[in-house]
Amino acid sequence: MKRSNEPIFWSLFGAGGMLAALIGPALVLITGIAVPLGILFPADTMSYAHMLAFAQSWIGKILLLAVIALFMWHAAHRIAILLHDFGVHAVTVVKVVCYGLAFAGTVIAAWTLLGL
Amino acid sequence: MEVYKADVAIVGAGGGGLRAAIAVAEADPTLKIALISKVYPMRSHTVAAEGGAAGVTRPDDSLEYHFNDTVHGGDWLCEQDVVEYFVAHSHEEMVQMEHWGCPWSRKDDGHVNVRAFGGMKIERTWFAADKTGFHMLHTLFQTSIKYPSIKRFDEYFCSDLMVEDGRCQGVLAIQIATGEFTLIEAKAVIIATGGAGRVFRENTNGGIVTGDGMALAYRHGVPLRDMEFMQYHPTCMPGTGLLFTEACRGEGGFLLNKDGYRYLQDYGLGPAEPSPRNKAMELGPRDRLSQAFWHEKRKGRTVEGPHGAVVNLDLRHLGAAKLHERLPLICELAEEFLGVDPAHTPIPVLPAVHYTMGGILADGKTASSLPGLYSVGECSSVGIHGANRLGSNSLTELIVFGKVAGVEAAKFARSVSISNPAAIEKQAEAARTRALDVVTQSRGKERLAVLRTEMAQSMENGCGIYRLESDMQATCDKLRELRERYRNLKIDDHSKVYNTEWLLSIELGYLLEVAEAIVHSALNRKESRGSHQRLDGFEERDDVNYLKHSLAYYTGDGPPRIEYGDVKITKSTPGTRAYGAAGEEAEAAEREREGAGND
Amino acid sequence: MTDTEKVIEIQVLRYRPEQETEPVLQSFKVPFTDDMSVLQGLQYIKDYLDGTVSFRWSCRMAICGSCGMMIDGKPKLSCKTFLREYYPAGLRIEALAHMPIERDLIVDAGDFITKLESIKPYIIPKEPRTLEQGEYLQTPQQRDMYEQFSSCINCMLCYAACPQYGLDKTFTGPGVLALMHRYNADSRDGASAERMDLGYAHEGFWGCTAVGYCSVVCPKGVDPANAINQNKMNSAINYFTRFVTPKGGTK
Amino acid sequence: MSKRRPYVRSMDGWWKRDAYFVKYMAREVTAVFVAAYAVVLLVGLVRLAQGQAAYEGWLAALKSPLSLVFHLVLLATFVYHTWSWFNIMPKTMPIMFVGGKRVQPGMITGAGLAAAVVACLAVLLIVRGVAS
Repeated sequence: MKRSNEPIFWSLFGAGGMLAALIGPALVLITGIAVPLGILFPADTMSYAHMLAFAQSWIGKILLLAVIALFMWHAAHRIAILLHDFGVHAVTVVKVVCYGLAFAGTVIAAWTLLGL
Repeated sequence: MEVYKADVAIVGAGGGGLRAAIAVAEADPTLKIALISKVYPMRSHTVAAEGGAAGVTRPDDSLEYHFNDTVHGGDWLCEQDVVEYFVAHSHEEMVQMEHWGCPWSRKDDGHVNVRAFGGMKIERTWFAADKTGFHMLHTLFQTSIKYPSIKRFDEYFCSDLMVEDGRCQGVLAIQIATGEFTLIEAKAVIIATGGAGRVFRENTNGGIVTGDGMALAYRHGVPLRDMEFMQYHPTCMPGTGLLFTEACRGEGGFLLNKDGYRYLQDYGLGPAEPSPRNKAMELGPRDRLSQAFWHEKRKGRTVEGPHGAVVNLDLRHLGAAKLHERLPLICELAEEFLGVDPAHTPIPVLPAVHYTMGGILADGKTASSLPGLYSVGECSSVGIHGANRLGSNSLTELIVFGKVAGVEAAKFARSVSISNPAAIEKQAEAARTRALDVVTQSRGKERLAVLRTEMAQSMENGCGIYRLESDMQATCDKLRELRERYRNLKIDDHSKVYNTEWLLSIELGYLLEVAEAIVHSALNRKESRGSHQRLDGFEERDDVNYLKHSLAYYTGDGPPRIEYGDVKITKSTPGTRAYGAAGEEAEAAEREREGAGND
Repeated sequence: MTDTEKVIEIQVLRYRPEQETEPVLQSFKVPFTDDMSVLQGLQYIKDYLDGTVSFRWSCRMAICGSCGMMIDGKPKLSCKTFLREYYPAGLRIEALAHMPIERDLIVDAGDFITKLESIKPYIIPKEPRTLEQGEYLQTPQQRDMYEQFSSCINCMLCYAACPQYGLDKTFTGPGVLALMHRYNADSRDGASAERMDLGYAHEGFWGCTAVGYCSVVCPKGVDPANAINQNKMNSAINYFTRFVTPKGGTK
Repeated sequence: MSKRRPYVRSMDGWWKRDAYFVKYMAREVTAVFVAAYAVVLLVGLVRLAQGQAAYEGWLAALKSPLSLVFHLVLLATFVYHTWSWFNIMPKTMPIMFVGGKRVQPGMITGAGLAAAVVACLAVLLIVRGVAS
């Protein structure tokens, strides 16, 4: 039988899923709700200066890339399965599109972070 | 008609059939094996066996003990040379099952554990929780997949044996999915179709246990031996008859009457002690326990339940942890079917028909009186159970004699060739017409289920735990009437694909004939022995006239002809069957006697 | 029939290939008592109402695995599902989902059997042993590693619960993969590398999307989803380390 | 001639047939929201690289009512993701023994959920600590 290359995508999926499960709710709460509303956190928490400094630090680069890329790979894998579950049987096309987008997102994020 | 040429055909793919198939495959990989079963192998009724399989294991046990337990338990109606072979080969076959992956329960040191069982002097019952038959069957089935020479015919229903030139040369089978016939030519045929418990109303057996192989051999002149000995298992579910394994008592369960009293002590099985003692009380043999129930009921000391009288199987003192480790299936059955949690409430139980001690006459090497025909398992009477089988001997029988049957059939198959294929095909055509006639000739108005129900009720009336001549005669008459009415069946289903009604009709034909063999054998045995107990002046064992095997011969439309055959005695002369304290005294006395003899 | 006897409506999905082009529902009124199983209801129908209704059954005690069917849309063993649970609304019985219907409540089990045969479901010993050497030693804990997975009765309820099998018949499916794991996890066995050839393929563990319903419907407490998904981790580790480990894993 | 004609039923709309399947599909659909959030962050990152004005435009957009409602939905789906992720987790782990006793599935799920709560609180506190 042909060995599946699924482990590559499954590992990225798993890592992204775990990261999202552990800290996803907190991130959404901070960036999408609390900070925009100006509650719970200082008003300048996500100010340009703060975020630029964060994105220029190595730890910041790693964290941002991890969250953006792994979330994308996680989602890409599940969405590919979801399409299969809904009866889209063009397996190769679906995979190329889903994983292609995740790959593109990863490259853009990495490129952007390196440029900062 | 499709023809398949095999060397060995095996009818039935339960424990016995699978073990035989593996034995043929290992004996000679060039032999083509046809393994025919009316159900997928893992559905076979071996699957429902719960408690365990006996094999002498502990250092304080011996082959002699196992031999004595078996022969005494069988009320001396055993072929003692065959029992000797059986006990000597049990352990190695159990080890073989272990090597094949059977998940036997273990001790902490990694060795296989053994448990106590009724009528056994020393703990020697190997077990896989309380799903021993299930695990043995699946282990055998999955192991059989390893052998390319085994060709399975799953969901093929055997409708006849091909007998040509005085020997069995194949079988005719219906492919259930298509309703088409396949002739399987074979140089040797092994029947491994299981018992006939479904002739009775309340029984522990699966719907497929309809005596098929017995009836097939019987119709071709092979006698059915000792058919009057039907085992009632003492602890079954009211209403359905489902089994609560003897291991419940092996693990220390009590049987209580309506006053909470361990009534077995009143029937020569005492004294009542708080923990189980081998061959006493709840660990007495099944015939005695079922008989004690009958007496308790007559004395009005049973509990009245929605399905009649019951007693209580009390497992509460074993504790939830042990129950779930050792008896998970029992807990599941009690909870799901009765809404009873055995850790907190006793389980209501009653005796129900469990096992057919008799069967197709077979010698110690499983050969029948028809050359080329072998039998193994519950359908067979190789002679180890006598008048009452001990719990955990039957699973072992499957693998010990399954192997023997395979080896012997392989040997026979190599020594002969198919003698007259044209004649066999002609015979198959005729058998095909007969099988089809069951449906096409069914222009009457008798309903299959009605006949089946009347038969089962009549068998319960005539061949229960205790028997009377008048009742047995009534059952004989009823069966004659039912065989007449069987000709006027009304079959709704005239299709080919999975026509289960057609197969049920053929099965009813098998059941009626086997039932006749049972009741006529019972009527003719004018004594009480093991599971055959009479209340009409024949209450005692009669070794002068009836230390004999009964042999029922098919006579066509008439009732069977009953003859008798000798019992092989090698080293145990008939004595008193005693259990509990009385049993220990008798054993001590015997030891003394033997000691005196040696001086 | 007494006045107190209750009657329940059972709808059976009928399909007789010699008469019908597609399945149709047929309704029966069945008198029942509270301890009657759905199987007993069907037996009543076959015995007294319509002898042509076909279904598989045998042991009546949830161990032979014959009588799986969809009962009100859920895969269940009819012998241990009780009519009282559906009273007074009535119930609908269909053949197990995801498998072709041969006739009435009987499905084609051939694919399941072929798959079972394909995984080498037998011990291939790590160290062969003769009968004279006695049994292999196996501690209760070693037994616990696989015992649960050996409890599969092949009833195929998990296949009827698995949409991935329904969508793609090349997927080996829950029950058989659980049995593969059963042998791989047995301390006596030494052939997991051979079996994993299939396990590592898309047809093996990777066809599963962790729906998990297989484990919910299993009447015997087997956890096929666990057997499969814990192997995904093993497969992934093997995938990445196969070139660096001395043996290189399997192909 | 065989009269067999096995009937194959359609899988159309299978996910509507059982509440369990609906739940499964809900779990899988969370991925769409995870993707959406990743895109929001990626856009923010790109805007950050484009300079202060661009970035502040992105921040302002986050304050729009539409964005707030959208993030509330995101929060709900992320919480559901967390819950379902640890619910299926016992299936993905080998059988484990602690002190000779089998670790029960409920314990694995419970530990996972507890870890998620701790991790979320830690993130909140660290961000707050660093920001002030």
